[in-house]
Amino acid sequence: MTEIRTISYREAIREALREALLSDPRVFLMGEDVGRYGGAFACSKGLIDEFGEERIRDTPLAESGFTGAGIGAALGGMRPIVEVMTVNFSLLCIDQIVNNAATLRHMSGGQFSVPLVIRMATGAGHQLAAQHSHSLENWYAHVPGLRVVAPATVADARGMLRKALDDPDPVIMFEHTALYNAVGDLPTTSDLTVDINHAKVRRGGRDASIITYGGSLPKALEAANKLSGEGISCEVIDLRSLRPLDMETVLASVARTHRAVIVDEGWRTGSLAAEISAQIAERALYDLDAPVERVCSAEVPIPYARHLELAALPSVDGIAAAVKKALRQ
Amino acid sequence: MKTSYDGVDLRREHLLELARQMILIRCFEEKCAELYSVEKIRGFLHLYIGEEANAVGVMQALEAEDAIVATYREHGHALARGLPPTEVMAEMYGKAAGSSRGRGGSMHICDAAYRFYGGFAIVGGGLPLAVGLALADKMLSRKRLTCCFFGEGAAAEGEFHESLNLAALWKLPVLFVCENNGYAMGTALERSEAVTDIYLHAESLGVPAQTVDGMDVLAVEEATRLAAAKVRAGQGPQFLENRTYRFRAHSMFDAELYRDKAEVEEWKRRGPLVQFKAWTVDRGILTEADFNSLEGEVEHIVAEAVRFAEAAPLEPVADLAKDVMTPGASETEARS
Amino acid sequence: MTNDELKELVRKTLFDVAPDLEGEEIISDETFADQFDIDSMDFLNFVIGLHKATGVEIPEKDYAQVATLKTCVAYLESRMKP
Amino acid sequence: MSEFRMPALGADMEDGTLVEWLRAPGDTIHRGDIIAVVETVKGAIEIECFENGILDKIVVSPGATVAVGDVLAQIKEEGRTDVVAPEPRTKPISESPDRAVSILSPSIAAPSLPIAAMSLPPRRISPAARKRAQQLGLDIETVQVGPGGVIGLAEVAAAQHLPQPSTAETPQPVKRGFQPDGMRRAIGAAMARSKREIPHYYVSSTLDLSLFTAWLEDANTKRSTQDRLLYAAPLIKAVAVALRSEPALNGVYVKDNYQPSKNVHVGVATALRGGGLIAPAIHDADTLTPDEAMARLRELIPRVRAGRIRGSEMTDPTITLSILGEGTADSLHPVIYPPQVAIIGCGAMRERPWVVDGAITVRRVMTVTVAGDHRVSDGRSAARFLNRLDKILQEPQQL
Repeated sequence: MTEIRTISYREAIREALREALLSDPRVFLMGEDVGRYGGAFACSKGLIDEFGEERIRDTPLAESGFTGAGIGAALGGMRPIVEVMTVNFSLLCIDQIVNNAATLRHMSGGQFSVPLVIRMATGAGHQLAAQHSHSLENWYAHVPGLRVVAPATVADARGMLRKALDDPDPVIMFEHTALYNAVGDLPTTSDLTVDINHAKVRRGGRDASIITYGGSLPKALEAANKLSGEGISCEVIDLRSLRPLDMETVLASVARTHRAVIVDEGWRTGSLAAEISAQIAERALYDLDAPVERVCSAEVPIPYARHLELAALPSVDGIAAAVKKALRQ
Repeated sequence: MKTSYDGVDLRREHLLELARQMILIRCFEEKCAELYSVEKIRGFLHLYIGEEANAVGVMQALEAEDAIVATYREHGHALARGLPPTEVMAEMYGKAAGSSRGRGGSMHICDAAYRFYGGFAIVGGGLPLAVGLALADKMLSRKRLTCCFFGEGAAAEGEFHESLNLAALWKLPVLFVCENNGYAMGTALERSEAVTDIYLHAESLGVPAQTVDGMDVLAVEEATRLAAAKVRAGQGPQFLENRTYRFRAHSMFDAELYRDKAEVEEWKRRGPLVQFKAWTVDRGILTEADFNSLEGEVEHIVAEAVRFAEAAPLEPVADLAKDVMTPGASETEARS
Repeated sequence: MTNDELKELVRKTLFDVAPDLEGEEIISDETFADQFDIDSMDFLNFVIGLHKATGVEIPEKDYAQVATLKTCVAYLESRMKP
Repeated sequence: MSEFRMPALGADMEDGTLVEWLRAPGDTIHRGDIIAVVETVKGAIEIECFENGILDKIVVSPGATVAVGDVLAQIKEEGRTDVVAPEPRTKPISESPDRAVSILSPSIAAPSLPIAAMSLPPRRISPAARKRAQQLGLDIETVQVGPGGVIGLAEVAAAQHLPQPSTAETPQPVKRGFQPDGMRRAIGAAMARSKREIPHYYVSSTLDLSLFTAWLEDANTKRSTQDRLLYAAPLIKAVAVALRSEPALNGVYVKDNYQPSKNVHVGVATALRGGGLIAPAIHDADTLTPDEAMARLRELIPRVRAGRIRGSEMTDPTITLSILGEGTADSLHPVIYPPQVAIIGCGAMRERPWVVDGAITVRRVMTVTVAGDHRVSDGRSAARFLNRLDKILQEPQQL
């Protein structure tokens, strides 16, 4: 019986970074305040003392500059981990990510490879107001040439980085800020690597499939628990990979429950939920007993005031209501 | 042009090679203009005619192992670096035998064998990449540099400042070559930059910089050898502002309303080939006959390149999604 | 609470449990089960309703004493605090 | 020969007035030539021709107003003799998408619908329900509309017990919401078919529930009124646990072969007010605690009475339990709900004389009857089940 230890999501990220740095000299971490400051979310605290300034590189506030440099270094044979502090600031380097990282392999006819990992914090919920509360995973999950993953559990936070670094193509890893303090169990076995290609059924169920990812997973599970008390049994699917989407797992679940509720903190229009809903309609229409429900953020710049922010974001009650709507109750 | 150029081989054989490369670029670009008018080449086409001295001069100072990052006006750089004219032309035709397998076109010529990372069509987009390539070389202690070409228009982009600062801050082996041809598409330099001396921008960001006569291939080679030596010696990045001029429009869709004909003619009189021919023939190193035979030889090369491009097959549509991701990297991608 | 108010309260509590009986006349000395289609779940909910409304705890052994309108009102009256 | 027609120049353009011909019959014309001017609500617009040929006959003269798509003139192909029959030309559809809209707009192209159908609101049938009905060989048109005016899996499942109503029956107007009479008729028909097709056998036992009722009374005294247990709750659990080791009674009979079920979903027969019985499932009843079973009942019964049943609740039961309840009758010989293969009937709890250690005493007892499908099981498996149920009910605190 392997022993279990309990650590935080943040700690799991730090362990994963440290393991990567120890195991491969080509790996280095670059980003604003990742060194002396220890990372805006304290995910790289202490790493600079162990690995030095060469491999834990604080950068100027130049997102396009250092992200482009990360891409160049990957082209040059390194395995960089670029930390863009939050997805909000990634709008300043989205040109480098889309026009260079995602495009070079195809546009060069397969001559160039960009084995780069970019980590970004994402999501709302801390009253940071509109400019610091975006959830734009779908912008990147839209782009061919990128892989996009969203670790929602401590095990995934600990285990995904290894596979992302091994991947010869650019991988963007989204860490929802609400998860950093979450605590979870990990086996004490040495190899904690997890795959980054497949969704996972976090909770089996019969009456409806709740499909979600990242920071929305805890809300989906809470809604499912609340509903089970009322005799409604929900299956909860954690996408884990946002590009490519593991639609096999989603469609198999919808085929069983005949009802789909997608929870996505992005804005409804053009959201990842919209893409999944379209694919369900295209590939599982005849399994549907009710229209696909989507629980997304209200289409407003996320407000500062707490009660407004809560009203804008997907909620446990909102998810439960959507399930009941799908059940025509 | 100057009377002497230290560090530059002024013997016949080397000067013949410089002439040959410049004539090849000139002839290749003029053929492209013709092919564009009969819709053989489509999309955007930005010609290098008038600026040949820069690519040819700089490439002389680079090693096979050095990396090159350029812009959408990169045909001359590709040819001067040694990419086969047949493949460059095939790329203009969008053929699978092209340098980028027909996927990049005129603005995205690239070839890994020559570490020619290619054309970048986003103004300033290549600069951070060049910094990254140099960062990798420094971290892996490899003795080589990255040469980054861009126009003066890029100086207005944030990425210009971010990249030069990073290169200087981390003392990275980057050679920045700014081909200042006076116009960012339709905007003259004095209408877009408060400080029109681009080399001063570089100095303010901590990158040693100087201007070079971009119409004089020998001056370009001389300045590049000096700068490259400093970079290889680990003194960090260097910056060359090559002052030059493009004789043709920004691209094929441009009515050139922003400059008058007289100015163009005036620069043509001081064109790179005109000056180089006069300088070499006056000193009796090369002869009129040399230039004529070179032109004949180049005509044949360009004609062959066109035949190759015409005959080359297109990439099958079935391969459309090939190389979006690395094959086998993710089963889901393969399955869905 | 007067006798009439209590009678009305019992009627309302019964109709809460079985909304489709709304408006039916209740014969005061016949058991609810006999007059209407009330099963054990309905009766339990009826007892819970009365407890909530009056605070009177009705143990299972007293169910028989609250099975008709008349006896139910009497039972509640005797146990409600003034 | 081809026709030059009045083009539609705007999504909302119905017709146009020909103002002037710019070319005369006999003129040769080329693709892109301007050959006429038309007055529209938006003003005079020059009309381009998309054909090469010779302008033959002018059909519409200046001043005439004609509808979009009408022929204005004939164009002869250069050098082609008339003998070639003009191929049927569809209306010239200009590139603008809004033009396509006006062609399809109901005012012009609406096919005539039978008046009767026009009055009925469209029947909203979920794709899954349509597919399930097809699989079951059910005519979806006969399925009753569920709550919210939608026919879903639940409605198909409910109809699954129906014999197909003969076409002679006049199609009743579709009523919104839950129709108890429709449900009653449906269940009556299903029971008749079940009785005909399934060879029922019956085995009963009278069980001493004194320990069980004592335990329940004690348990209820410890609970507040809201949390009080009805005896049905622990009884459902006991029946489910007893069924675990009796696969021949717990499963479904589909297309002539029996599939035992590894879980025990107990359909609880619930009386609908005003008559009719429906038995939606309590899933995995054997895994529930008495309190959980009670919570399921408390949630299920009012919802079922309001007609809000879920598809899985109708399709999933692997056995049905029918409890007569207080002051009713001693025993019950129920009819099996297809596709199940057994049903348990419980009579009312009674006080009866009972022999214990050779002496007569009074015990609270209940007669439990198993109705089984002889194609799948026989009296011995029913008897085994009843004995196991008896043993479980003698140790109620284990539930």
